Order: sequence, then C-alpha cells, then structure tokens
Amino acid sequence: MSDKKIKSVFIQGAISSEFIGESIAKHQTKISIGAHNIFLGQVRADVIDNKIVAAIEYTAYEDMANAKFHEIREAAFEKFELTCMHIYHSLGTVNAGEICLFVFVSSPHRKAVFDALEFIVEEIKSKVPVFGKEIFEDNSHQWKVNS
Amino acid sequence: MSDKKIKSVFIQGAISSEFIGESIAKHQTKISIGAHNIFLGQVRADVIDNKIVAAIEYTAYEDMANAKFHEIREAAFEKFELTCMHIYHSLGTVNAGEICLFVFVSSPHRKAVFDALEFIVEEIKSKVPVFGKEIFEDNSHQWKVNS
Amino acid sequence: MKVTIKYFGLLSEVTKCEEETIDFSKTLISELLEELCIKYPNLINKDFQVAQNQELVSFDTKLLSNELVLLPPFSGG
Amino acid sequence: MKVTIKYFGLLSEVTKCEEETIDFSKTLISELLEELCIKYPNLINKDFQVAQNQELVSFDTKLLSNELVLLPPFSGG
Repeated sequence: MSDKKIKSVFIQGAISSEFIGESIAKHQTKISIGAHNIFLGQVRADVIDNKIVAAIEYTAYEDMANAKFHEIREAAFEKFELTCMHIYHSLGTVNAGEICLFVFVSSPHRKAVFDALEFIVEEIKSKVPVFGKEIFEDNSHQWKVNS
Repeated sequence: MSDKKIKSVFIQGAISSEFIGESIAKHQTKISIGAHNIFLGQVRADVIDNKIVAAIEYTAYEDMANAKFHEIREAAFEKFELTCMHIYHSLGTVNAGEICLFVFVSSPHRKAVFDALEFIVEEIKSKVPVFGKEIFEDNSHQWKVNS
Repeated sequence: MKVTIKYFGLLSEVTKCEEETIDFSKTLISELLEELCIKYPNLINKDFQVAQNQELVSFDTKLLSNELVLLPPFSGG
Repeated sequence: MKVTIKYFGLLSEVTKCEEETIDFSKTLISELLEELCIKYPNLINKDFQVAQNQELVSFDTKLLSNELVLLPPFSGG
C-alpha cells in the first residue's frame, strides 16, 4: 500500500453515494477482510435564530490538513489491526443533506473497526484545520463550531 | 416510520455495493441527519486446516430471527437518539469477499451512531438464530462459530 | 401429545432431518430432550439451546407448545 | 525580516485579507500577534491558534519561519 505518500483527502464539493458504493465494491477482492465500518458526515439543515442552514462552505489550511490526516492514518494503523483505511473530506460548497466526510476502515475482525473509526473521526474533528461556513437560506452566514 | 411492523431483514444471497449506495442516497432528503454509521460484515476466505473458505451458506430460524431483529431495533431506538436504522442479513450462499450483513444507523449527532452501531452488531451476533456453514474450496464444510 | 421438533444447522446433520413430529407424554423439555438423545446419541455432546414460542428457554421448563426448536450456537453476521 | 501571515475562516473576515506580508523585527510569536492586534483590534477577542511549519505552537514560541498561520477553531467533518 502507498500509505507512506501523503495524498490529498480533499474532494471538491459533496461526496456522492455512488463514490461510496464504488469504494465498497473495490474491497470485495480483499478476502482477508471480515468487517468494514463507515462514518459519513452529512450537512444538517440546522435552524439557528429562525434561519435555516442551506449549505456549508468548507475551506482548509490544506498543507497542514493533509499532514494531519496522514498522522491520523499512521496512528490508526499503529493502534488497530486494520487492513485498510480511506478518508475523504469535502472542500467548497456542500448542500444540506449531502455528505462532507467519508471515513472507511476495514479489518479481519469487527472490534478493530469499531475502535478505529471512532478514534479517527474524533481525531479529525479536533486536529485537522478545516473550517465550515454555514450559509443560511437568506445568504447570510456564520462560522460553524464543532461540538 | 413503519417501525412497529415486523418486516424481514433477510435478503437472498450477497448484499451488493449498489444496494448500499442506494440506501445512503435515500437518506439525503433527511436533513436533520448529521452522522451515519455503517457496519458491513464480509465473508473472509479463512484458511482452516489448509483448506480455504470459498463461501458461507446462511440459514436461520427465520420467525424467531425476525422477532429478535425487531427487539434489537426497538431497544436501540429506546437507548440512543436515532433518526433511522436499517438491518439486512443474507440467507443462502455468500462468496468470500461478498457482504452478508449491513447495519445502517443515522442520527443528528455522531456519538449516538457510534454507540448504537456497536450495540446493534453485538446484539445480532449473540441473540439472532442465524447459522453459517463454511463451504471450503473442495466442497467439504464446517459450521461457523462466532468469536 | 404430538410435538414437532425442528433442528437447525449442525443439529440437522446429526438427526438427518430438519423437522419431525413425535409422540411425547411427559412434562418437561429436559424429558423430551432425553428421548431425543436416546434416538440420536450424537446429540449428547452437541452444544445447543432450545426455543419455544420463539424464545430461548431453559431445559427445566415445561413444554407449553407443540413445537420445540433446537438451535446450535448462533453464527450470523 | 519579512513574514507572511495567513488568515483562515472567520479571521480572514476580521482582517479582510487571506494573506499579507509584513516587516517584523522582534523575536516571539506573541510579539508578532501584539502588532497584528494593533492593526486589527477585532482580533483581540477572537479565539484562535497559530501554526508554524504546519504545527500548532504556543504564543510564547520563537518565530522560526517566515510564515505564520492564524487558525480559528476547527470545524471539519
């Protein structure tokens, strides 16, 4: 695997369900895998002060973000018995109902994927410099803060 | 939602990646969802006494299994803040590399989906009367035991 | 009374049938299982649970249904 | 020396630019931030971290790079 090379995890715009389905299909030749676990982050149409979130516009400090994603990958492979791992994050505009984060881990056994997926998602939320600007239906905006 | 009606979770044969992709797509109109978590069980080509598992043939005590799946659903909705939940399990032959279990939970927030998914998968493994017959490449077989 | 016994997975290989109906005149599930173990001596060393009315019950329960289901260890997922 | 400052997210709205190059003659990152807070008084009450060489560092670190990046709270995923 080419895990040692830092590659970009960023995708312009939303992550499509077809892309996710195709990623799953690609793993059906890896016959040592017994368990997959997938996290998808989806943009919520939150209501804030009577205004509805229509989309989130993502920007990132890309060089540092890709380096952090790489560190998280390495740490996860170190800590958990994983066969493979894929992370994709959107940049640009993602509408409410669309997917902005796709984390996919696979292992021979289920315990490893449960532990690894939660670890990776929490690490992404806390350590990767990505910024979400919530665009309301009236085109005003506010900057998202992760809970 | 029609959660109160007991419906069958069984699918004949493997669960396709297209089916999973389409399930994800159907949730993009549910704009209160912020997090999805998906577990996929995949048949491993285990090597046992020098013989390779080519497929698993699943049978179930279907009436009781569907009742148990329903109880697990109800318990999960009770315990966790879920927007929706889907469970599919294969019956019949599933080849190595193919998917035999698909559990899909969605919630406004990520913590609920992590906790719920692991709960549901462990409950399925321990409480649902499904039986896997591991078919080796030489057509001999043994009955699978969950670890 | 007539009782239908169902066998799943490995157990149906031991009994060479998936289902059979037998006459049973006693009370407890354990008593029915004793009769089955006489008929199928290889059942004795098998690990199984029993269900009546779609619920697992202990062997010392009374037989309340005219159907008893013998289930080997579950291995779904 | 010349230092390039980059602003992300909310901070680029406060400074009305994403990047600028300024002259800086002192030593510590905190001293550079003091100068920026004089230039942009609205920065003072904003929550942010700083990164040099793609790593978060504390404000009392020496400026070792000719680039400093100001990052508001992360909100990816």
